[in-house]
Amino acid sequence: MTDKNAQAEEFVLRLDGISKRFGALTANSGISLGLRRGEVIALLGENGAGKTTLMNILFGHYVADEGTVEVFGEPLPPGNPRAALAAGVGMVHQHFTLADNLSVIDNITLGTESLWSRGNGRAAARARIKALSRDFGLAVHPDARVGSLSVGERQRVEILKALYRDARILILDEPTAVLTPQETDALFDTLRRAIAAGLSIIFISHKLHEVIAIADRCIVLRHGKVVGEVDTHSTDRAKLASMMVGGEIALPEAEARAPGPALLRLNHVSTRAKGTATGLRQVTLDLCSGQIIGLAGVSGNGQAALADLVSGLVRPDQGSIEIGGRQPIVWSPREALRHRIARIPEDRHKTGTISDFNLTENAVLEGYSCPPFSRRGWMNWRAAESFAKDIIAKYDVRCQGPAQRIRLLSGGNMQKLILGRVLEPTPKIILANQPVRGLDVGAIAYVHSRLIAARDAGAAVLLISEDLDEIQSLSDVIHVMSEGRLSPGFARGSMTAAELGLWMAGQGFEGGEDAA
Amino acid sequence: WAAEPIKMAGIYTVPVEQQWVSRIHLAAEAAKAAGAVDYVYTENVANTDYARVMREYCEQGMQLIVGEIFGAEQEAREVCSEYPNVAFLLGSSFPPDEAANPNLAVFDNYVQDASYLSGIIAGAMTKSGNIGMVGGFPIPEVNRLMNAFMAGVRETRPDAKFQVSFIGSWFDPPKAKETAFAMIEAGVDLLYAERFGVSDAAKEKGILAIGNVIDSQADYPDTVVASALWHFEPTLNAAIEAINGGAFKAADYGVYSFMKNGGCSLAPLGTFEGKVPAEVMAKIAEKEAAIKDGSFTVAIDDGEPKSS
Amino acid sequence: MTDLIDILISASFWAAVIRIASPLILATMGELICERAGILNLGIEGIMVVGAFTGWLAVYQGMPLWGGVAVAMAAGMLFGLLHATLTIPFGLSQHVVGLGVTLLATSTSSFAYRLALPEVTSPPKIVPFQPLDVPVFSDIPFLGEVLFTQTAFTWFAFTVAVLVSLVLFRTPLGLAIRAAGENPSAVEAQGLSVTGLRMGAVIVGSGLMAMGGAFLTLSAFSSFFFEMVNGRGWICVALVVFGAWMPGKAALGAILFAAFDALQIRLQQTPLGADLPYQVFLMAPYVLSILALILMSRRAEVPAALMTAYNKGER
Amino acid sequence: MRLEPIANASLARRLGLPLAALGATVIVAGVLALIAGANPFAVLGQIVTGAVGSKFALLETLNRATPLIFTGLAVAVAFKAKLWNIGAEAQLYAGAIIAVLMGTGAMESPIVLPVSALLAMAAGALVLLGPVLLKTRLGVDEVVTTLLLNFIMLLFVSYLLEGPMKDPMGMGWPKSEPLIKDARLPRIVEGLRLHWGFALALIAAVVVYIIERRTTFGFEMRAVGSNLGAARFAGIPVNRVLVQTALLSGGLAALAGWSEVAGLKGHLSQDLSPGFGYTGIIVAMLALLNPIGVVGTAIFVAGIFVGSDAMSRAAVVPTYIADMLLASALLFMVLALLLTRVRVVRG
Ligand SMILES: Nc1ncnc2c1ncn2[C@@H]1O[C@H](COP(=O)(O)OP(=O)(O)OP(=O)(O)O)[C@@H](O)[C@H]1O
Ligand SMILES: Nc1ncnc2c1ncn2[C@@H]1O[C@H](COP(=O)(O)OP(=O)(O)OP(=O)(O)O)[C@@H](O)[C@H]1O
Ligand SMILES: [Mg+2]
Ligand SMILES: [Mg+2]
Repeated sequence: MTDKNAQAEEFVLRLDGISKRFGALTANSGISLGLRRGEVIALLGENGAGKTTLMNILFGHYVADEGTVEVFGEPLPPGNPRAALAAGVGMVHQHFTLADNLSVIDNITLGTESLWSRGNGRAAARARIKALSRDFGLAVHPDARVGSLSVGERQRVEILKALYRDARILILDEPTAVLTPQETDALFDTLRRAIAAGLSIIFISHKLHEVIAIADRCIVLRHGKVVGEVDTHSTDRAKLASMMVGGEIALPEAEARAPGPALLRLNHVSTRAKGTATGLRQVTLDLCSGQIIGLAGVSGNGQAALADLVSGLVRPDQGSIEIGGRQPIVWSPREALRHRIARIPEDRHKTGTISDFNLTENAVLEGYSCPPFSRRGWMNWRAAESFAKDIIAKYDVRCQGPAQRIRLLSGGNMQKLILGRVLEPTPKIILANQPVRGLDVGAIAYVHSRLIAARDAGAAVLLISEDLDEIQSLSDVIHVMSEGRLSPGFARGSMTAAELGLWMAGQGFEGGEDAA
Repeated sequence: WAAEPIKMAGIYTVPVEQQWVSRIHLAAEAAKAAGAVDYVYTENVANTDYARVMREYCEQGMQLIVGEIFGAEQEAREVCSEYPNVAFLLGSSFPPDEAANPNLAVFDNYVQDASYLSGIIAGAMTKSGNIGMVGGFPIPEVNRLMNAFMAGVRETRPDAKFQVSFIGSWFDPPKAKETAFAMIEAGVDLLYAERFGVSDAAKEKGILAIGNVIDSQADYPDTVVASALWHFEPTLNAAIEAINGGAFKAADYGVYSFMKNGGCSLAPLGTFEGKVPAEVMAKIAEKEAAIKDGSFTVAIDDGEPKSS
Repeated sequence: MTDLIDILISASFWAAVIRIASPLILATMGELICERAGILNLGIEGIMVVGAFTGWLAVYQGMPLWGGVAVAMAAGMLFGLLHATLTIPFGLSQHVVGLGVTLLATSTSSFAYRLALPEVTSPPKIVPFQPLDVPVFSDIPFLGEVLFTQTAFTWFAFTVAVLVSLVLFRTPLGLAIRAAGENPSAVEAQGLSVTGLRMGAVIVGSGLMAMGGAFLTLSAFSSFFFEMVNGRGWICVALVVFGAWMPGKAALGAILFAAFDALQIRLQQTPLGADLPYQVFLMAPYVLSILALILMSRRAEVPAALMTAYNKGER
Repeated sequence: MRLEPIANASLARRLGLPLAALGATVIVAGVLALIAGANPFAVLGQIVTGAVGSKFALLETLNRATPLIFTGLAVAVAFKAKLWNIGAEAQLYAGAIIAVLMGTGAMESPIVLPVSALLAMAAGALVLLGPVLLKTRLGVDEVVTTLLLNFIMLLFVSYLLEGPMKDPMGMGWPKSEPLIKDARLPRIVEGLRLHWGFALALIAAVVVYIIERRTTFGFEMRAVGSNLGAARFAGIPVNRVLVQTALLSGGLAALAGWSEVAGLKGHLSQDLSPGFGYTGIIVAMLALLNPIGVVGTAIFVAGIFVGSDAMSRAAVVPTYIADMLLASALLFMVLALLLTRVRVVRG
């Protein structure tokens, strides 16, 4: 850490010897760091390294067991978000803190006026928000209902919340975990403007290229301790990665293979738009054995609809699904499972797992109704538990054991359990929807290698992701989705990211240039 | 009176404000004041708990238990037979049973006589001949009085029309009041006040009301013409004497509510003295005499009265 | 049929509707505030009883009528505080605490009443709010009778409804309360205290419920009876849902329910009343409420965090 | 302040706090007794004697617990699946009606008991089925529909008892004919009111426990309750599960009414249940929805009530003290139980 007395004055924020324990576990121990004016610091670390906890302490959600926080030289009273806000600290939480049923403007102005005042009108607020959106490139409609916004737009609202309160220090906890490349670029553009406007930023991400792109300094946490600090200009992804996990990681490489027969076929399928989510428009697609099909696209262009369709949540309105050459009569999640379709859902917290169930129960969530887990309506918990134990061992899920409630696992470990759950029954078809969102590099490499292994074993894989790198490094064939339409398939390496970007923007589709 | 006051307990399924129970309670308080009994009570007892409460009092060494077992006949009678040395004086729809429960005497509010007389006044006082009656539930204790009242009305107003409503609750005066209002709108000019709240409506709209079981004229001087009162004292005193005389046995004490035994009466006209036509009062006096000497008996009809 | 028409066009009918609706509106607004902040308050039935009792007792002891209303409100807020403390900082089950508070409030009222008036006669009366007839307006043919035969308390009830909707939807405070019921962590992240907001809402809401109860003893009637609230509180819980958590709609719901009630009372007088059992009429308001609920059941916006306790620093 | 889960609470904490809750209740009782002019130091003894002091008292407590176990189970099952069944009261009466229909001469043989029990469950299930279908098909909030159905059912019963089901020998009082001997649940101890309905309740609790823990249906039920979205995604037939849950819940509540009629009263009257349906919610939540726990909490609730009610007579104070103490005990106890699991920390 740099010598304090010397540069004290140029620090806008200083954390000094922060420690935080949750029962037995030490989430932060003796963390000290300083943030200079106009600087961007990246916080790196594996899932559960303690990043979010540290930021929650800084913002006053948690009270540190030891250590102090100083903002602009003034010590912050602990456990008081109001004081943090007043001192000019704005935080964009990892899990958004927005009220879906309220409008954008309501979410932003919430708590900014004295509760006992009449409130000085929405007109003023609306104008102010419009101005901020313009200056920082955060396009969002002030009167839209937050529940109807895309993830990217919600993120903008979160940032607007901070800017609206003239935050001088901006904390972003995994802001890009849920963003498309385009949205990420837009975000970075915003951040650069913010820096220009004199803000300082702490930025948390698992995506190392982003970190390198935006940050001046990287501070790496492991098991709640600072294990290293580097100047971004003098490092690279590999170095950072090994610093985080404390060892080398082999990133999996998938080389092309000849595809087998089509296992699942979509014939001119269209589905109704659900609320704000676009439906499918005349989608025709073959999922072939031994092939990974990557689906790129800006979020909200029908990927969700396609995922829901394949996982059995929605039926085609027009067109048909064919599995093994036959059309299923009914189409439901259970039916999809019966046809050995493995489904890795987009949101592991909401749809992938049941937070209050233990690992065993979550492990058999899909298979519970058939042997060996149950016979004639009676559960066989012994079988279920040994299954869970297998997964925990085989997929190295870090946990206290099969009886632990899954909410206590980090995202990475949750994801591993889900992976085990769906891959163990050796599926024919795999739907992987944002399989590595929010995971650290180690976990990512692991998930990818599993998908490749499954493919090599003859499964047909449909990989949906907003991360072009991921798509390009894994897919044998890449399709792009825009406004519910599916592009032709592009063979591995036949397209550059830029070219795909154009398709993602809606160009090249028959029916002209009606861009997204 | 015997030296030692009798240990007496009352068990009521409703709060003691409820008119029917209030008459028993007041009689007991009077006896207590007179030193005849040593009186405690429990109110608002669910019928589910009734047998248990009886037992608890018996175990406490009560000598006389007064109450109402309409909703718990069977269980209550079992308890009676388990405590043969305790005297039970209970409101019941069923006749006493010398064989099974020699220590259980029954009673009920047989105040049809007074209700009948109050009806005669009502018939005379109504102009439209359109009379409203608001009741809680159509149980015998209520129907009996309503029917006698209607019979009385027809004496002086054969063409009288009646509107009957039940509000499905003993304690919802606001609802009773609203119901009464509705009747008044529908042309009623005299109300039979079985529930609290009815007289209030009559008072507000300036029409007349006939009280029932209790005398509420004090609260509504210009509204309540007359009331058919129930006096529980004769019933209770009979029981007390029997016990003191060691002669308490299964019997129907219902008769002690009859007018000839002073179990019921027509409340004094009070504020309406002189406002009721003399010939009507004469008719009442004559009927009352007839009832008392037994030459005339008011029919007991427990069927649910209907609007006409 | 003609009877029905006659009833529906009679001014006295609508006057009755307003009368019957008033206590429901007050209590419904109270429940609505609680639920908007995320707390289901099943204490309502008991809190109404407390309001009915304390309000009446205060006036019986010589306080002015509005003094009685204030006392009722205070008593209600006291039980509101109890409910709030247990369900908000401690996050206990809102079902148990609610029913517990109802039981406690009801029995406490009865107990206190019995101690306060040991020797039993028919319950003592007070002089309740009188219909205030405004000289000129009262003589307007139809409206005159409907509106200006009402007591000041009724006018108060309707004013409260308007105020509640203004505060909830036009002020920063209202926004904060609604947010607390939608997503507490959003409120926390904006530097507001979820606990403070929710407790405030429950306490004030309970005050309104108690005033609804007081209406029964100070305006609708003039003395206190143990069971006189008679399920009205539960109706209000239903009305909040019926009104899709919107003050305006909920008030309309209350009026609708009151109309059903006033109607069944009057239909009992018609020839119909002679042949149909009276229970059918008493049932009508409940049955019709359910039907109405079904008809307007395009999933209302339930406050997202309703019935979920918030414990800061928990994942 | 905020609450922090305690990993493994000490035995002292887990026993001490509930005892403290009872202690607090006793103190409240003393204060109230004092206010009412009775001897505050006698109340504890009087409550205990009244609740468990004699064979009679103990059996009375269990007797009052019986319907609470059934309604408690009914609520526990429904709430497990986040099905807010506030209508146990109505379902209870449905069961009671069947007990009378079947028990007053429809069948003249011992098998009438099991038959009417099953029909009663069916009836209760039917009563809850409506609201649940409205919920699953049209998204109508079940809290309201089940709540309102309670009022409707009570009026319906009142109609039956004053109309078709009225006992012709009943001297006009609105109650049903008495049940025939075969249709009555025998008593466990002759002369005392406790009947085999209590045993049935215990069995029901065990059965429900087994269903929840050991069957696929139980698993589905808990999954649907904990996270609807995830359950649907995992291929669990959500609506079917909700309906099945409703049938079980309604059936259990119906047994409460059935056993009260067949075991205790021997006939149906309008005031069969002093709010057993609502108290069932308290019982269930106090037991944290655990079926076995329900037995305990039901007996606890019944004991406090019976005990304090008896105390009110022994000490000659207004009987309403019983409900006050029940409510206090309840609130103290939920708080105590919470504090056995979490500790209060600042920040
Ligand atoms: N509310 C909490 N209660 C108990 N323990 C907690 C809590 N929050 C975090 N922890 C513990 O602190 C550790 C650090 O959690 P934290 O959320 O800071 O990790 P992280 O670095 O943000 O992980 P990720 O990269 O996945 O966001 C976790 O491993 C967890 O065990
Ligand atoms: N209630 C809790 N008690 C103990 N630890 C917790 C609790 N909630 C979360 N944690 C810990 O917090 C850490 C981070 O939690 P979090 O949900 O942020 O995981 P994550 O990796 O960030 O998942 P995601 O990135 O997908 O949100 C996890 O390691 C988990 O062990
Ligand atoms: Mg984190
Ligand atoms: Mg994360």
